[in-house]
Amino acid sequence: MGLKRDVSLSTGLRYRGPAGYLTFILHRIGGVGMGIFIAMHILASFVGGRFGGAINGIYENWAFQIFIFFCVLFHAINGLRITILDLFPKLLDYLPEAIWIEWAVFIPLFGLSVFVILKTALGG
Amino acid sequence: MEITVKIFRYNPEKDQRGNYVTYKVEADENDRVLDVLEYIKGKVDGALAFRRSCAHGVCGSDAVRINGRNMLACKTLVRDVGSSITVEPILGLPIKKDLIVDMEPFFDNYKKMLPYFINESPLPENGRERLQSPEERARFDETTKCILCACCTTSCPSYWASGEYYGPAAIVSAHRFIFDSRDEAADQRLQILAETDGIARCHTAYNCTVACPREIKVTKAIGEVKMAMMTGKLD
Amino acid sequence: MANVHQFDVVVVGAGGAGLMAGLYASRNAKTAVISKLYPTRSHTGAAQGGISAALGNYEEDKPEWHMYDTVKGSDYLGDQDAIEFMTNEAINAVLELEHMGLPFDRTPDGRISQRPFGGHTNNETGKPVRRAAHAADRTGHMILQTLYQQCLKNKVNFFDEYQVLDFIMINGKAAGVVAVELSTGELHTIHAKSVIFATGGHGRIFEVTSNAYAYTGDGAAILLRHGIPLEDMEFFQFHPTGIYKLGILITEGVRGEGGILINGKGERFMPKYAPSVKDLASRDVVSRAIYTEIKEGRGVDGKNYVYLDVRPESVNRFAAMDGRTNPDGSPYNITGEQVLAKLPDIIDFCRVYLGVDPITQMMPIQPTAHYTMGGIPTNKYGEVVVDDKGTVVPGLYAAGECACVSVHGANRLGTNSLLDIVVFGKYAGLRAAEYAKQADFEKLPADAEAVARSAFEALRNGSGKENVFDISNELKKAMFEDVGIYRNEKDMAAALEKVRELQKRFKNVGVKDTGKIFNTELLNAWELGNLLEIAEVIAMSALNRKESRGGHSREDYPERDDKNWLKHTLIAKKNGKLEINYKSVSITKHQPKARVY
Amino acid sequence: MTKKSRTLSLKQRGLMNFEAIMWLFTRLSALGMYALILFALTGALVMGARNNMNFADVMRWAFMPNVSHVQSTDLASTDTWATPLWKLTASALLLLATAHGVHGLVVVADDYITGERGRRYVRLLSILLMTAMSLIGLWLIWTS
Ligand SMILES: Cc1cc2nc3c(=O)[nH]c(=O)nc-3n(C[C@H](O)[C@H](O)[C@H](O)COP(=O)(O)OP(=O)(O)OC[C@H]3O[C@@H](n4cnc5c(N)ncnc54)[C@H](O)[C@@H]3O)c2cc1C
Ligand code: HEM
Ligand code: SF4
Ligand code: F3S
Ligand code: FES
Repeated sequence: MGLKRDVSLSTGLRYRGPAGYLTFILHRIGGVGMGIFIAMHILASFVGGRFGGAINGIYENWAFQIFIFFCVLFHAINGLRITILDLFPKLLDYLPEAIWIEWAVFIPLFGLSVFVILKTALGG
Repeated sequence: MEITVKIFRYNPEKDQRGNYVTYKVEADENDRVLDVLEYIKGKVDGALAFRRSCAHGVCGSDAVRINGRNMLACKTLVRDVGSSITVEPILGLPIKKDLIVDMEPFFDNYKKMLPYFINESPLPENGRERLQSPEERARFDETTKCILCACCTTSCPSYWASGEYYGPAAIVSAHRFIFDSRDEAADQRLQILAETDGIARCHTAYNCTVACPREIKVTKAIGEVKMAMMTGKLD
Repeated sequence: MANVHQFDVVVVGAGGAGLMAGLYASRNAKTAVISKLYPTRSHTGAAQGGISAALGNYEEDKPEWHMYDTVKGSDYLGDQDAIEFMTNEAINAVLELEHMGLPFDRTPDGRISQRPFGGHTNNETGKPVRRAAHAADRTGHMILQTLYQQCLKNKVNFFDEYQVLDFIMINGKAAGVVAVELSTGELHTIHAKSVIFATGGHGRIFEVTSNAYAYTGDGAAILLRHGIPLEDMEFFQFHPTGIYKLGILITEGVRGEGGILINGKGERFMPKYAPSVKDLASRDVVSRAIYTEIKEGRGVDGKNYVYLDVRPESVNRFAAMDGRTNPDGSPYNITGEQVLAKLPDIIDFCRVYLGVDPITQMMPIQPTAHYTMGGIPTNKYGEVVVDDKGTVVPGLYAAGECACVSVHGANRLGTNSLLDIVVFGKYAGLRAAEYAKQADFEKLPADAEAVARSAFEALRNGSGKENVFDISNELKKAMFEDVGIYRNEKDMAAALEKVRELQKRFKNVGVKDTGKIFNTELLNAWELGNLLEIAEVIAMSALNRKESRGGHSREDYPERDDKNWLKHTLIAKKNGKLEINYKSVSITKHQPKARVY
Repeated sequence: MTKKSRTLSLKQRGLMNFEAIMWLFTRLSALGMYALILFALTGALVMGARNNMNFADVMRWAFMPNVSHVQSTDLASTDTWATPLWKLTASALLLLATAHGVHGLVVVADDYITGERGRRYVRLLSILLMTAMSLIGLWLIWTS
């Protein structure tokens, strides 16, 4: 008897943590997203022809570009933060600050890129 | 002042699933949340079940989620959380009744760490204490404070994702022995932590450090164990 | 009876005493340790200051001095044979803990660090001596953790979150216990040859207390119901420095590190009451001093509290006035960081519960109900002794705060309790295993669980008008006010009356939760029953003792009376009525004399 | 009191376990990829990308310095972009990324597949996936 162990994504996201959970989830989405993208891309280029072209067509789409750029940029910036803190545990005391810095770097960069992508996509 | 307390209720003998019940009670801003729970249990609904013992944050019985964050009910004052309080069981362990969760999986993980002093070398000949300098002693002071309350482990997203992960509390216990200059089994503990459900599952989410009521720098302790694994240095 | 388990030795309680007993018993016999809390949550974990032993790591010290201090601290009521045994064992006990890995603080040359504590002195100079071995201000926590860890290492069998409800006694011998598994509500019979009680104290009888919710005197009450007497129950220690209103303990270690008590007028008052050791006098003396200050209108803002000051400026100023020095002879001087390093938990408590930072502000404190000197009478091997002749109950043992050896007599010295639990826990464990080796299992009666079951049924079926919470609050208030630090005939008689009235009302208590799984309401009600029973015992014993001694101070009999009262109280329940008897005090080396600090 | 230093050998410290090695590899490969990406980026700028390519093209090249990624740009000639140096850089990046990425997927899978056997299959599958992707990727790089 009793309720089984169960932590849904939404329950987890409701937890008031210091943003570590959010970065963990986004890092994961970014990593998996990139993995799938690269696999798709390699496969498409390998098969070539109409089928390959169709797949490559998906990521010419601006929405997909924004998504994949998000994956790449976030995963890269967050990954650098993780790597640095992991290799110098003393810095772990400043992890919340590191996450703030990370967002401060990420948001303008990503915003700018989205702007560029949209401008190109909308034919500007 | 009057405060509103929303509590997760679940009676295994009646309910299929839990629900939230809201109570309005009088409380002083210097009351502990535990005092509020005691009052509700005493005067409103005796069936309300939660664990507690020491009432001042040293036994680790009453880890609960208050307003969405793991805390000890006895170490949280009403003035710190405001007049509208939500109390829920900690996440990631099966719920037995109301705020009581099954602690067995948590203690099982703890026990995997060989959480006891191991030194098979002969004792000093004069029968006195093994010597240890104040600096060597200070090296692991932080992690000796752990009261096994589970606030950290049940706040860890990696533990939410997989209950197989040994969890921060277990690693904190391992840290306490790995860096004790008198202990001789650091290698065994590091081997265990190098397993699939071991230390690599920590993604430095930091929830554990924020949740720890003993203010142990849990993430840092885990980081130090990771570095010990990488470099072999135990000082 | 579905759930019957068989062990040679069963230990009830997993605090320091229970774990030590379990550890030693399990080396020679099949042993189980039962605890209503997870072992690491036992109240031993709350102990802060230290564990005493004449290690002499900083300065000269001897077990004989330790013995004399303890005898004097006990106001000559302690049994000197047992005290001598304990203080001689102390050094090895502490070293053994170190060998088990306990992380004591260290001296610069790597040995176990020690600090001064109330009542512990160099017998030649009369000055405080550093005798309390410590691990920051969480010595008890480290003892509890270390012992639990060693038990895990030695694969001791644990029954965690099982609450013992009854003791099984057959033909005058111990035969086991009955316990309820909290997570299922099932009753279990644990059939054993030896039973060791180590259930801790009963401070929850008082309103302001440093004790845990779990301190409800279960062990003592269960044995009382089986006709086993309780010893010296009138002696309850009030610790001088509890956090105002909450009762959370501020360790004596604060004064050991140089903290001083200040009254509402800003004066240091302890030199008036204990000219030689001042703030480090023994606990009963300091508690009474604070109480007197408050009564004479020198509390802070006319309220019932005073200040404890550990701000470095004050500490250094008063240390200079007292001529206090470091071990190397240089003047004593501390900084804010050192205070923080030595007393981190205390500082944390003050910040969390009071919003006060002890490094820059003074802490408001008041005496708090702290320690049970009395309890289940035992000899120095933990065997339960029922009369003055030394008759033991075969197979029954007790150790720790629930037992009365008696090494603490009328007043316990700080740090002697942690020593008590490791020394007597160990011997109780050894003896119990030894006894089990040569004894046979008694045959269990047909329904061993009957008493426990009917106690639960009675509570479940009570008429339901009375409320557990209210009765328990009324009890605590009455006991704290009328059987507290200062006592007199009239107040205590009123309290006894009140307790009996509450006992009657308790019969009609209502338990609404009818479930089995974690029915904490039912268990709390059962525990209240124990508290009520113990409260009556305390009030009766206290009314009966017409003198002042140690923790028992009567306004109507302010003097110690060695002629009539140098004896232990034994109080037992016969046919539902309490009966008082006496037991003589063992006096070997130190004849009673006036007790001045 | 003298302090004695304690150091554990490679085997003793658990570093020979798969998980520990991969933990370290994940960080080192992350740093490695950063270095290669920065190298490719500087290379592109040196080779005059500022005038002839837009932001997206530069990014594409930086993350995978393969000549096929710049063929659709306004570059006059792609000869300097197709030297063995870039092919080697691209190959290194590809190998690091697939190893890093596939192991990342294993880490994610381990959260949900906790049985002994299930985990063995995941690892087997991941090795196959990794080799296949690496081989195809290499083939693409060296034939374009
Ligand atoms: C705040 C504080 C500070 C202190 N500081 C010091 C100090 O500095 N130095 C010193 O020497 N002493 C100190 N003491 C006193 C000392 O800590 C205690 O007296 C001692 O730890 C008691 O140990 P114990 O093993 O007898 O009981 P506990 O550790 O309390 O253990 C009792 C055990 O019994 C179990 N139990 C109880 N009832 C039942 C039941 N019905 N069924 C099953 N199990 C049951 C509980 O679960 C628990 O495991 C302090 C006490 C307090 C409260
Ligand atoms: C600059 C490039 C990159 C950096 C700095 C980087 C960094 C990291 C780091 C540090 C981790 C470990 C995270 C942790 O254990 O907490 C990680 C995990 C991961 N990476 Fe990368 N990475 C990069 C590129 C890639 C690429 C190209 C892919 C895909 C092919 C990828 C896929 C993954 C995946 C799937 C994970 C596992 C995520 C998880 O455990 O939740 N990464 N990365
Ligand atoms: S590390 Fe902190 S949060 Fe975790 S169990 Fe120990 S005391 Fe609790
Ligand atoms: S929250 Fe979890 S992921 Fe690591 S830093 Fe703490 S253990
Ligand atoms: S009741 Fe002990 S930690 Fe809260």
